[in-house]
Amino acid sequence: MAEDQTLFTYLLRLADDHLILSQRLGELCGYGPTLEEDLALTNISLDLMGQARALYAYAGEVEGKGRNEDQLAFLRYERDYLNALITELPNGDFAQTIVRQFFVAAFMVPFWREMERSSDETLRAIAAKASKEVAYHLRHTSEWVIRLGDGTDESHARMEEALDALVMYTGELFETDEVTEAALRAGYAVDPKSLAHEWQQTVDSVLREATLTLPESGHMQTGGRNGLHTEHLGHVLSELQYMQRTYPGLNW
Amino acid sequence: MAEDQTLFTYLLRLADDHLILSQRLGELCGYGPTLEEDLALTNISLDLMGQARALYAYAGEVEGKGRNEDQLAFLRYERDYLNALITELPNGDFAQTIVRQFFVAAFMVPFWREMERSSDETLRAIAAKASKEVAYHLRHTSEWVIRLGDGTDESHARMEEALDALVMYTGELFETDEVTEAALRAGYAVDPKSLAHEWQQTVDSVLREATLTLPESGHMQTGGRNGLHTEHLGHVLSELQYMQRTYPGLNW
Amino acid sequence: EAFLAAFQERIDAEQKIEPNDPMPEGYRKTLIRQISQHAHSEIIGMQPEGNWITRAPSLRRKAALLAKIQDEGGHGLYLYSAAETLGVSREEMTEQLLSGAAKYSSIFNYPALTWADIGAIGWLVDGAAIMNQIALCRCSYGPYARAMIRICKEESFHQRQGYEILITLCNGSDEQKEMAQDALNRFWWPSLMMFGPSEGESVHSQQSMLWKIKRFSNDDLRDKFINATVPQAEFLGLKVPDPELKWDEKKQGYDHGDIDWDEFWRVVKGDGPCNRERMRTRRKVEREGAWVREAALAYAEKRAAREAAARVAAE
Amino acid sequence: EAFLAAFQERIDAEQKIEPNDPMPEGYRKTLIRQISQHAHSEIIGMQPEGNWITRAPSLRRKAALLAKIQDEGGHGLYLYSAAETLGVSREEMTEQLLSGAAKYSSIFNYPALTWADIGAIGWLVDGAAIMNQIALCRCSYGPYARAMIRICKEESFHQRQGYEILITLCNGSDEQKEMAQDALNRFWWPSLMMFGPSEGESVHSQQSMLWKIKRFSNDDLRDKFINATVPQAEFLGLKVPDPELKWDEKKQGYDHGDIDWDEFWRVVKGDGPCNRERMRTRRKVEREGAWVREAALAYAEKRAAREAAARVAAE
Repeated sequence: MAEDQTLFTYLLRLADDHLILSQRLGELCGYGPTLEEDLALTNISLDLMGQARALYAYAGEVEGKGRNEDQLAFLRYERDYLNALITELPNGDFAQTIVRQFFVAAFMVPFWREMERSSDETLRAIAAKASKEVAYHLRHTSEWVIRLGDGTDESHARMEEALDALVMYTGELFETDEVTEAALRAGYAVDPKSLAHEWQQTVDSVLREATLTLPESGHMQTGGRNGLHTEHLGHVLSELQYMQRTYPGLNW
Repeated sequence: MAEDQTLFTYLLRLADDHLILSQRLGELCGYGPTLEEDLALTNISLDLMGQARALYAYAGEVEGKGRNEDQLAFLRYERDYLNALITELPNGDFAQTIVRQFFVAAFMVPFWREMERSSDETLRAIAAKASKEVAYHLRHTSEWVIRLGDGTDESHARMEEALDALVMYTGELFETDEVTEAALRAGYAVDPKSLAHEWQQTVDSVLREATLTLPESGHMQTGGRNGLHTEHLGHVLSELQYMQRTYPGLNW
Repeated sequence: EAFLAAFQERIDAEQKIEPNDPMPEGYRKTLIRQISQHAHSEIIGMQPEGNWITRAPSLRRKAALLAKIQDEGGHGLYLYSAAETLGVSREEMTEQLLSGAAKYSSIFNYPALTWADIGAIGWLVDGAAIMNQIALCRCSYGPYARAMIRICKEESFHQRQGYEILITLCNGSDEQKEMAQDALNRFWWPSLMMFGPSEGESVHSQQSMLWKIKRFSNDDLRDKFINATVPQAEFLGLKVPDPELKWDEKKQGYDHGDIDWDEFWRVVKGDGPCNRERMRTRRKVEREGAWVREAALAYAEKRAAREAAARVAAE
Repeated sequence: EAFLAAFQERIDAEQKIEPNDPMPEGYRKTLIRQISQHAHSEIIGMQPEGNWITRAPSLRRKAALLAKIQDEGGHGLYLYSAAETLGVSREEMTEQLLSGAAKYSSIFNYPALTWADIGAIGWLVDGAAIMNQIALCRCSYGPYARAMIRICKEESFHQRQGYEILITLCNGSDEQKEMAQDALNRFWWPSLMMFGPSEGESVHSQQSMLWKIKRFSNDDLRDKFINATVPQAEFLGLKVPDPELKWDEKKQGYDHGDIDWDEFWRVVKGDGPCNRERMRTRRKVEREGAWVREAALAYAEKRAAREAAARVAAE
């Protein structure tokens, strides 16, 4: 794989993670369990969207074929989206929404912190902004994990169910393959495996305070990085792409 | 409006009714409350799809621009779909699915029967087939209306809620406008107003047996015949059109 | 009576009334009704626009729409807080909304059917709201007036954004122009209705004027809106769907056709295209969020108890 | 012992065993397990294909897909009925499915990601199923054998339909061909796994053979499937994703590469891509349908009571 192609794929994976998770949170806008939380989730959705846009814009530049953020975000086939599976899972109940976001934020905090030392200037700049944002995402979702875990019997049970349903999608975040490895050799990437320990510590300590425990993970699901998704993604895309597909080539 | 254009619009409205309602029922395939009912609803969905296809094919012929059933069914904009609003409403719980289908079938039974006397041969042929099918739809849904209305307290309450939510979408079925009137003058159409009495009798007698009553209807919602829909239709279309929009101009 | 006269004197002197000031019960009630209705409108108003978040046609527009809806939620929050200063709780207000006892702006009972509607809602609906709100920035009740100042700033931003969506459409393809015209056709009259019917000699309205809760009549505000908006429509190259609309040189303003007040009252009374849907959605959200709110409360109580116990142990 | 010998004699004479015939407990249990597992597979198998109903790319394909899934539900019904003749109720079988005690074919734990997957499921999954089912048409248990005859007919129709979807794609655009190849890549190995691992000297399997519940070994059926399918792939111009696949002139059949039985066991044990999703969906359907089933039961009871009362009154 040529170096540019590696960087392009690396950026696209990261951009897709942010876009798809932002889209999922966007579905909830107006439907939060409290007005305050509605605003908070929308805030996170907006942060993720901002990160996605910066990453797509840069990916388009690297690719050098003149594709802009919208062409990259909206005009690919389902099998060409490279997001981690956890980002495309349905919102479920509020416990699932929170656990999904908590798992991702606990990964993104060290990820963006390490990315601030990337050899790539643009990635460093994106990381500097994202680091601050994602620190808030982690804080906010941790508080909810604790509240719900140590709240009522019902909220505790729902959190257990959410952890149980989602833990098998966390392994993928730490995977490497030839793209990541080439990116690491080039010096601009973060080694996800090196973040596993911190992720585990973050998760364990928050769950402990929440009187919850992380279920045995067993086999981890994977595939997103190669475009092998769950059956959910296609439905997400049918809405996401609706306007761009229906009215090709227009400005909005 | 030229005569052909009137017939085209008349057919399109009818075809869209059938397509959209079939699509809604299709969402339930595999998710029925019992296996037998799953098959029955899929059956109805299939009947409606068959009717839609015959109507689109004929509409394409009448239009004379070479559009086939798929181009008519998949490749129009949201504001160009002409189905009655009741056909696009979400499935809701099983009570709502049944009431929606019951209301429509109670209309379609006399509609197709009268259409068997249309001056238009193709419409007569479509009507002959549809009449038999829709008689089953009405019988089947009537039985459920009775069972659920006269079942448990919960099912009775759910039926009341469904009737209350849906009755305001029934008036549209009986509306006429310049298209219907021109079609009536041309001799191939059925006057929906002339079916209102029979519809009311059918509904009243089934509801009576179900220990239910039709709520006061008050203001009736309208708009579908002119492409003014509920917010639901756009989401239905984003799935319906997904493949045709994503891969334009291919055979499948 | 002396109290009422003194109160009126303060109002006439353009002094702001603050939460702890004495105030007539009617003044308090009028404000609670108006502010909570305004807050509810912000909350219900999130639904038609929310309908387009997942389908927004570009990332930039999607982000702007998310931010806009978030602002509306924020406005709801300020306004609920402003109402709370008058001695009503958010729970009570929510209960009134869900039971149908409290109203919200009828415009949100119209559906957002196409992307152009998102433009039209920003341009016309927020535009009409601003006309009302600018006047309210000088409302006699301090917390409301201050909330309005902040809200107005954001609303004008939204209005410009909505107008900009339509500019883009009107500079676009034929389908896009048609989509824009269609949105204007559907939202024009309901936007005019947002100002409410002519008040005539309504006692209610006169009292509001006297108390400086309201500073302009519905008709005056509507005329101001029309005068500001028609040239914007012309700039877009769109046709306002009112054949009787024409410029009156003498009054330096537009005359307009009759508004269908039957439609207005029908929608107010619950028979608009989306009234039931909006309330059903809101009730569903409340119902599904109940366990979360209970859990948060239970946790807060546990925590407070633990802290109290820790304090006792430390003593 | 005499009974067992007599039973075996009947089997060996190719007589069909019918519901009221005496049969060994092991025979009954094996059949119940196998038939109910088969029925569950039909029911769970509706899910991956159901995922494409709303998005099928043409009306003709949408109708065919609806009809196909409906057939699968119908097969589920016959099979549950066949199992019921052995003295197990549908409720018990459903309970076993939902609790995870009963299995279903692991192939349905793979997702249907593209439209080509609908073709591949018809061609490969139904194709593999038919290999098994044709053999079962001669199963010693009458009701099962007869259900299989009917099912086989419909399944071959489905298989041809699936293949025809792929013919269309392979005659289509580059994207369509790629989509077809991708589907074959993903469904090839899981389809081979559908026949189960080599039985070796499995006692269980030998007993089934002896009882003529099973008539061919897993490996034999798999080889038959491969021999039938590889030329079809070649006709489509698709490449079977097995670099070790080659024609063996001597045995007049294909040799194939090693099957990843670790993956097979992992998916059987619950860690496939969709196991949890499938069960969650099924449980949700059961839960949400509960009130309907209760109402139907309550109504049937009321009606029976009324009729009984009417009879009494008439006497």
